[in-house]
Amino acid sequence: MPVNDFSILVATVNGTGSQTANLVLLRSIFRMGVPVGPKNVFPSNISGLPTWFFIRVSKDGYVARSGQVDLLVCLNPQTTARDIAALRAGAACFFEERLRDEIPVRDDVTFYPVPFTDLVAACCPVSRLRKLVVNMVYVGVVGWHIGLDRDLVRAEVKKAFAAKPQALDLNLAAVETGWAYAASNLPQSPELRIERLDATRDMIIIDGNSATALGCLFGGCSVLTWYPITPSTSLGDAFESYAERLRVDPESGERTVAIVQSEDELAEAGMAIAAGWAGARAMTATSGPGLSLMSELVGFAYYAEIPCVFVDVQRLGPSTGLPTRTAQGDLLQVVTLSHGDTQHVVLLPATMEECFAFAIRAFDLADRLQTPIFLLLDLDLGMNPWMSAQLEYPADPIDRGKVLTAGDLERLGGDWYRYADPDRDGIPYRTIPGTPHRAAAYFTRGSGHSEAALYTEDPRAYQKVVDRLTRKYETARALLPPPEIDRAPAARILIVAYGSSHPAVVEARDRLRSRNHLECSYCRIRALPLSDRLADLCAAHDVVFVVDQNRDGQMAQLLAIALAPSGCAARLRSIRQYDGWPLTADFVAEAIAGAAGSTTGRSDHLVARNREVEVQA
Amino acid sequence: MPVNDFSILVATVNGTGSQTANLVLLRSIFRMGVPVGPKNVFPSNISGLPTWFFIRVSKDGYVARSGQVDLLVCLNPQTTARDIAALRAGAACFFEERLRDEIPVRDDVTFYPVPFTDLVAACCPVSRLRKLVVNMVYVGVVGWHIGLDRDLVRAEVKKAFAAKPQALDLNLAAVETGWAYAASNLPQSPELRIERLDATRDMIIIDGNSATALGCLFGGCSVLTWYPITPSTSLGDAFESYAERLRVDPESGERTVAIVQSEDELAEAGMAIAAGWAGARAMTATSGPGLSLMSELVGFAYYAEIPCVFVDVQRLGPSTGLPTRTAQGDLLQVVTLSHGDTQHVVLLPATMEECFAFAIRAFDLADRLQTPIFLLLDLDLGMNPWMSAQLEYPADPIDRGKVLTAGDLERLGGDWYRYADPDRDGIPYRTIPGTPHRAAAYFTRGSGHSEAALYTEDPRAYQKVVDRLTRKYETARALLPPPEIDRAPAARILIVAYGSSHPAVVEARDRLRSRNHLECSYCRIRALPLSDRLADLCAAHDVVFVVDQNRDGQMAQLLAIALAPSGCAARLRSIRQYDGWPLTADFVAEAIAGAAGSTTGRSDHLVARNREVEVQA
Amino acid sequence: MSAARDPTSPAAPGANAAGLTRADYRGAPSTLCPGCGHDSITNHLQTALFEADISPLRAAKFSGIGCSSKTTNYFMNQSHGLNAVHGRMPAIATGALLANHTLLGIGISGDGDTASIGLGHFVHILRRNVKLVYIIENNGVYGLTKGQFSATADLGTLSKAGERNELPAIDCCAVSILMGCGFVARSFSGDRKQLVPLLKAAMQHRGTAVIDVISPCVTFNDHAGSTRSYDYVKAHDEPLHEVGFTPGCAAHAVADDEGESPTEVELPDGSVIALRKLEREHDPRDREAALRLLEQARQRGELVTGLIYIDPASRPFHESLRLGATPLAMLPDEKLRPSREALQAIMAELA
Amino acid sequence: MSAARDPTSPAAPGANAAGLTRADYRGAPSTLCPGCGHDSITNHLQTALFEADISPLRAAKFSGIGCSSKTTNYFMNQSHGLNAVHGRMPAIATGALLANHTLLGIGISGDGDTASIGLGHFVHILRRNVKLVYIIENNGVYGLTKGQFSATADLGTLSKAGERNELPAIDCCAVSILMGCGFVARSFSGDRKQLVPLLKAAMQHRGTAVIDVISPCVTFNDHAGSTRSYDYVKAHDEPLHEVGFTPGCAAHAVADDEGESPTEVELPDGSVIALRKLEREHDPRDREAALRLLEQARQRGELVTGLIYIDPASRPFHESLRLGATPLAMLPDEKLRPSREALQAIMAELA
Ligand SMILES: Cc1ncc(C[n+]2csc(CCOP(=O)(O)OP(=O)(O)O)c2C)c(N)n1
Ligand SMILES: Cc1ncc(C[n+]2csc(CCOP(=O)(O)OP(=O)(O)O)c2C)c(N)n1
Ligand code: SF4
Ligand code: SF4
Ligand SMILES: [Mg+2]
Ligand SMILES: [Mg+2]
Repeated sequence: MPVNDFSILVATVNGTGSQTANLVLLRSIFRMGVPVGPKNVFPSNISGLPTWFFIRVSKDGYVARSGQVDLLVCLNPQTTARDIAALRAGAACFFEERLRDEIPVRDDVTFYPVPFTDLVAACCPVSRLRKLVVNMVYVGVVGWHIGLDRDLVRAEVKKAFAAKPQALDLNLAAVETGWAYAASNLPQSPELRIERLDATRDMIIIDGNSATALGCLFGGCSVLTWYPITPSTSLGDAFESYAERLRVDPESGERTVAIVQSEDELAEAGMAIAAGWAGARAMTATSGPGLSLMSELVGFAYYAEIPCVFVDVQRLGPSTGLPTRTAQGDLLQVVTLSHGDTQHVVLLPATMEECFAFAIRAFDLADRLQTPIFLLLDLDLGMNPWMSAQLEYPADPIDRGKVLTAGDLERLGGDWYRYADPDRDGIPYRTIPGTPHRAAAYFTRGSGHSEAALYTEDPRAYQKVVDRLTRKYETARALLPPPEIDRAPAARILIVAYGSSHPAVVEARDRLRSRNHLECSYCRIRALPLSDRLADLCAAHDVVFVVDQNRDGQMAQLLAIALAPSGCAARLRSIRQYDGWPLTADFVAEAIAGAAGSTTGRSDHLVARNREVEVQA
Repeated sequence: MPVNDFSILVATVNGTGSQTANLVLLRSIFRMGVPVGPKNVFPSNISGLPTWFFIRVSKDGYVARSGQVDLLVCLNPQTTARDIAALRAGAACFFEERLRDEIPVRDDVTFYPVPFTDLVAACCPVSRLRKLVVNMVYVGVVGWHIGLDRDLVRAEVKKAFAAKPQALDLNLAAVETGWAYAASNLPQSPELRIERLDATRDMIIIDGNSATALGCLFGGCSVLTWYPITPSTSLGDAFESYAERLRVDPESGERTVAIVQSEDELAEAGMAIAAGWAGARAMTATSGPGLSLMSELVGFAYYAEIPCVFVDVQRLGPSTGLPTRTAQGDLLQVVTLSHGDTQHVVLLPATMEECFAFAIRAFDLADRLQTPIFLLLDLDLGMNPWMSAQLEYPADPIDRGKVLTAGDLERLGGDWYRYADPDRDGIPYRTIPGTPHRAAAYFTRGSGHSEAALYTEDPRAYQKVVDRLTRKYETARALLPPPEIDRAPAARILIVAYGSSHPAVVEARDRLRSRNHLECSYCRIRALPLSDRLADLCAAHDVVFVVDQNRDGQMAQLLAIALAPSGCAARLRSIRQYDGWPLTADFVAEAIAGAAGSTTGRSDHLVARNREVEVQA
Repeated sequence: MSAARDPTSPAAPGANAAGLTRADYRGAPSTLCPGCGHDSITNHLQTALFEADISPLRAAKFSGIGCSSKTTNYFMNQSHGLNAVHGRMPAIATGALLANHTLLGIGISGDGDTASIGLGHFVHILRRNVKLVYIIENNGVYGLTKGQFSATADLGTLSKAGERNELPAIDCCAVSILMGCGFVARSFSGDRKQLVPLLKAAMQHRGTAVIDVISPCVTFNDHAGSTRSYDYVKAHDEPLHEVGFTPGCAAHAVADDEGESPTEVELPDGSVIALRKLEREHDPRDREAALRLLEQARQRGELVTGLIYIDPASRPFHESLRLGATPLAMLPDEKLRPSREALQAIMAELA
Repeated sequence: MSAARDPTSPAAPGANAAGLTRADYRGAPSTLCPGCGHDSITNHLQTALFEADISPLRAAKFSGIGCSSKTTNYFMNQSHGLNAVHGRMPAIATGALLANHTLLGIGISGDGDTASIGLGHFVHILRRNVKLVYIIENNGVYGLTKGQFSATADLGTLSKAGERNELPAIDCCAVSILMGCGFVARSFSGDRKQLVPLLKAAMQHRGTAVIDVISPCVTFNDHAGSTRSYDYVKAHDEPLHEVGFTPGCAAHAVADDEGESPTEVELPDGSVIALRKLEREHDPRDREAALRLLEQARQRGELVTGLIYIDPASRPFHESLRLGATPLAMLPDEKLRPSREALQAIMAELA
């Protein structure tokens, strides 16, 4: 019974403003108390290429991409054939009546021709605007068809156009026109129906870039440097607009945050790092290509021990790749970013709440550990809207870490070493430039330095500092969000995943349990360096499936390193999806069921299927 | 009996021109048929800081740094105390007579005061030059003391000043002055003596940067782009001066090679890659910081499949670190350099012959595999002089790989796809710009592309290309220099090492055999991706010691990944030296003897000692 | 790979001296926004290439990342194209043209690509004087990332959302002159009459030829308050002269019956650029005057277009490097690998 | 960390208004070559800082990599110093001064650091007009990597090994003016009389103040045939004027009894730069004239030194960003974290 359990796809051309309409549709369903899992798949140009908006409706709260389409709004002639071919048998398809001849025949699909062009002409006198307004027509058509509450839809249109009141009436009229047309000419769906539930109470809809930007602002970020790059640009945009609201003195107009669009990513990283050095809570946001450009400076910040937060919203592919598709391909790069021996702390949020909370935590960790902290999102997490519990105000106060004030220095009689380890936790003390004490200053350099922050080429003095950095990395391990572990009783299989793979894994576990009678434990990694608890956990299972959204099984490789001493690295199996589309539960469940099905009981006989292969260098 | 078996240290201040004198001393011993292992340890400024030149004399041909000094030429007041303290009991020390009061007393060292200042004043009338010329005085003194052949020394001075005849007489006179003074005032050494051997016949002395530069030129390199950076600068210098000789038409003055000092490493990489794209045999040389800056462009070359050779002469540390100290710290960085999924081919030469031969091979591999090839040297290999067999002229002709000419295209009827895999080896065909055929052109991009080299956002078309890249990497594995494996009969221990660690491991194995009665097999890795043979080899031993000149055991980490499926990753033990000084056999032998001594027979009880610890992420 | 017409087959009607028709200079269909200035430039470039009888097989196209940089895919698809990463076009072009200096290099970049992330490479290609037609498609914004100000946006110009640009603009023409560039022009995507001859002249220049083409972004920078909108540019465009270009030495491009005779600049290959003065006196051979012209235009808020500076004698990079006539990429193996004897001689010295 | 004298203790003999002696402005001992021009600059800088009564605790030093960049360690060791990576000094300084715009920022870079790898950042800090004294220690070579030509090496100058530089020089002063910099000077490491007042004036400037100091490299670029040798620079130095600097509004620095009265430029804080003309007429407030001056000097092979261009009214970056009086680095937690209510309001909107 697909009531409250189906998927809608709106297929359009980008640059036609369909996003607002899709969000109205999405939020209307959500406001009816029914869980939604939207995915926006869009092209890398400004207008004229195919774009797809999926809305998964799931009474059970599954929000991963479903891979199945039950209701298609077919408005892109370029992809019509493909879009229709991919429909589930029994699906419904709405299309522009005039293009009837171009619609491929499928007996198992119900086709609903709609005279979109005529309808929009009727309600929108300005022809230039019709391209935009037509989208609200399909909102009305679909809304009626699936049984949305008309008032809720109206309210969402009003909300969407709150800032553009001149456009409101036009769009409201378009919804009404579609609704009226459908009501008189089309049936309501017998099965693709939304019925009120109470599964979204107190929830919000937000995208990961906005949640992260909010986290940064509530984390006390005072300097953001950035350079535009998809998919991190919207993080900068969200930061900027929230900052305008949260960080401007309404009287003086003075800002408590500096936002700088830099000339490139090298400057971006340099500025943020130096701002951290000078005592700001500083951050930058980028994607893969930018991260590569920052490598040298990140190594500097690591070695000079400067707090700074780096957000990487990952996109697909090496090089420019597919900037508007998702991936988890920067993991290996990030964890040892820069030449020489470097080890970085990485946070891996998987939900909107974690985007927000980990962003806050990133600033505290940066100050506490005096090192770059990487927050790894991906396009799926960052740019798609997600249903979420409300973001919670941080319980702990801001932690500025080990900073010596003038008073502290006075008490110490000026006797301190910038790069020493008085607390035996690998973390040194620092001072902020401008501290009014004659002993406050030290000299920061990326070249060899001693504990006293003096230039050195002495092998022992050099090594003392880099060995302390190893110690600091151990301290970090304990400070980080631990893996979220859900052990299934008597399970022989462990699934390890992270980041945006989470919803697909949650659903796949349920599916494996119900359909394949396979119980799987689940370990969601939330930070690097990896927790000490992983070795025991893996040892307690026969097979460990590691889910990666990259070609090379990057997390599986990191696990292979971490598990080497334990002797259970051979239990690792890598499951990888890397075509740029958000992960589906099908993919995960089939890979595991396939591999587990072929097992004879001995874990080393598990053979990788499909896109999963053995772990290798 | 230390005849032909001891170590000399010349301790001076840099910027005083002692390098020429040291080379004369070195080459004179070498010309007497006695093996030498020189190490130059110098500071990161232009003048005024301590510099040490070690000459290990070893009748057995051990050329690793010995860590022990038997004869000290003590000319640097800044380090006198330390240098003398570090002498072996029974050592000899030559020092400036005037500084007698500053020499610390040691009863077990024979001190020879020498009036260097007076001697040089006597033979060098121009006082400005004395700082330089005094070095030749100690050559004379030491030469006499250890029993060098005076004519050989004279000949080496002549050779050193062949290009500066005006300076020759002065320097010859200085040697004679030192020699004469020593002959009349000092004893010849009773034991630190050079006696003629026949162990260096047909050998040469060269540094790795020069050997590599020669390899590049004989490998057919036609474009070198570079940006100065220690320790790769001298590679560019050597290339330039050999090119001046080998690649200029004597009549027209026309060059068959372009050498460009770029504005930075980004341009350096961009130019070299594009030159490779356009059909040149192109390369660039840099060190860690430059490599970091090249990350983005390297990913482009990987994904767009452009041949190009990258030489990385590694130096110590993250960030600027210690630019004049050695390390193997860029390994992890290089193998997946750039964001997204990338996998690179890396060559790891360990000898001068390999520097030369691998450089040649790098160009063939780049063209054959159409991908960046990394040649990893380090400062020890690159900048120190090494004794070597003569470099051999390449046996195979140049391989330009899969290039379609206009004739080929005609035959194919213009029907080809740039990124397809007709030969099923993962390697596509390419054409060179300017090929006179209407079907030659294709469009190269770092964004998503199909086999036909067309822009694509299609998940399958995208994935087809990146999956082929994985296949290509497998092909590469088979084309690369295999590991050099020396299995000791019945050995339970395997040592794995690479690059400049080689001589120390060779010596350590002999020492372990003779002193500790420990037989060790040895596997020297010469390329990445790792050979398939490693799993079996490791499985055939109880413990695998991996020697890394970096803090994080980077090769051990790569082995942990490669061995994961085999289940023997737990046998890995990491031995790491990372203070910037060339590796000694002592360090390796002690680490292994210590760990092996504490073993109870079960490999997992081997406890890491000293600077070696368990492999971890 | 492409199934395009064989240029060696008998000339089609309307063919040029290379035996090609205008259609042979086309590329893939554009994916830019309808009305984008960049598409007009592509169009004029096709015209110029056709009229200049360029053989696509002897040309190569270079670009960075941006809407502008995409356009190398939209013309002359019988030429190799190298669409690299953001900001590195000058380095990429330099490298490829080192390997083969006989190719006609056409580089296309955006104002973000050239004046922000790529500024260092832009300046250094000018110093080197690599023979390349360097077209900046200048819209004052980052089009592809949705309209942020670029470094060539004028001080005080307004974004679509109404924000004011607080930073001064980089004038790529002034920078070019300062860096020793020997061919510096500014034009407007909408001015076919001016741009086509400038492009043809640039192809004949022996070093780097910079053409900074103002090219409105209809989606993000074509509103009131922007100094890069079509309306604003049309209102403030001050053409210096009518430009004519005659390849070889045949005839004058600007008809003679228009009175005052034009300034003529002869290029080393005998081509002639004829400049018929419009409003003001400007001798493009005078570097000091060219800098002054730009400085005064800046002060007045004018957009002078035309050939701003030319030094026909400038020496291209491949000559500074003393490369021979055969491109490095085409050298036979025996020129690439020195002899066995040469190696032996070196070994003897090192023994 | 340092055991230096407490500046808050009673003033020592010879102390300045900050209660410090000249010795309090020292740093670690230099490791540069004896005679290096950079050491002279360090020395003059110490003098200027001392004479200007700068409090080291309220200053910060920035540099890249190179012999020149090392020198931030050789003065004022009671100030924090940030010696970053090659070429990124402008970005680093910008970031630190974003965090705390009340610090006196002193940036030191080499000609390689600034005009090669760092050119993009150099240009963009000028556009932003970050309040920073930006000193280029210009020796025409890469000293620390042993003497390769830098991008400011003159066309035709010879290396120590006798090779000719084939590329034109970048004139950092001309670039600065073009990019809207409001304080552009050139000087010579050997000219204490000129450099010290220029440095003091630069410290009072409200935006980026560029001083391009010709600073011979005795080890690699002090030979005949080099245009950066001490001899050459002394022979070709054409000082524009005698420079005097008076902080606040007290008295005139250039004595009045020398005849013709000097050009005076008043800074917003009331300080006065007095310029007594030497050979030629030059008004440093005229941007067009300043560019012309440099272009003419280039043509004549002269090295004009002095204050080339000044715009005292220029607006610093932190004002463009509308930062308040309290540096961002010093904001209390309650200013950094918005309230619980603010978050609730946002949540309500997203519900
Ligand atoms: C290293 C890197 N940083 C950022 C980006 C994102 N990006 C793509 S295009 C572009 C700006 C393009 O602006 P411009 O060069 O002016 O071209 P236009 O689109 O305006 O024609 C940016 C920042 C990228 N692709 N690579
Ligand atoms: C990324 C990077 N590339 C190259 C180097 C090597 N390097 C050190 S200093 C220097 C040039 C310094 O020249 P300049 O800035 O003129 O300073 P000078 O030594 O002449 O004062 C170079 C290229 C480096 N440290 N980092
Ligand atoms: S966004 Fe602007 S620059 Fe890009 S294609 Fe559209 S109009 Fe052109
Ligand atoms: S090498 Fe040149 S720049 Fe460097 S310290 Fe020596 S003289 Fe100065
Ligand atoms: Mg643009
Ligand atoms: Mg310099």
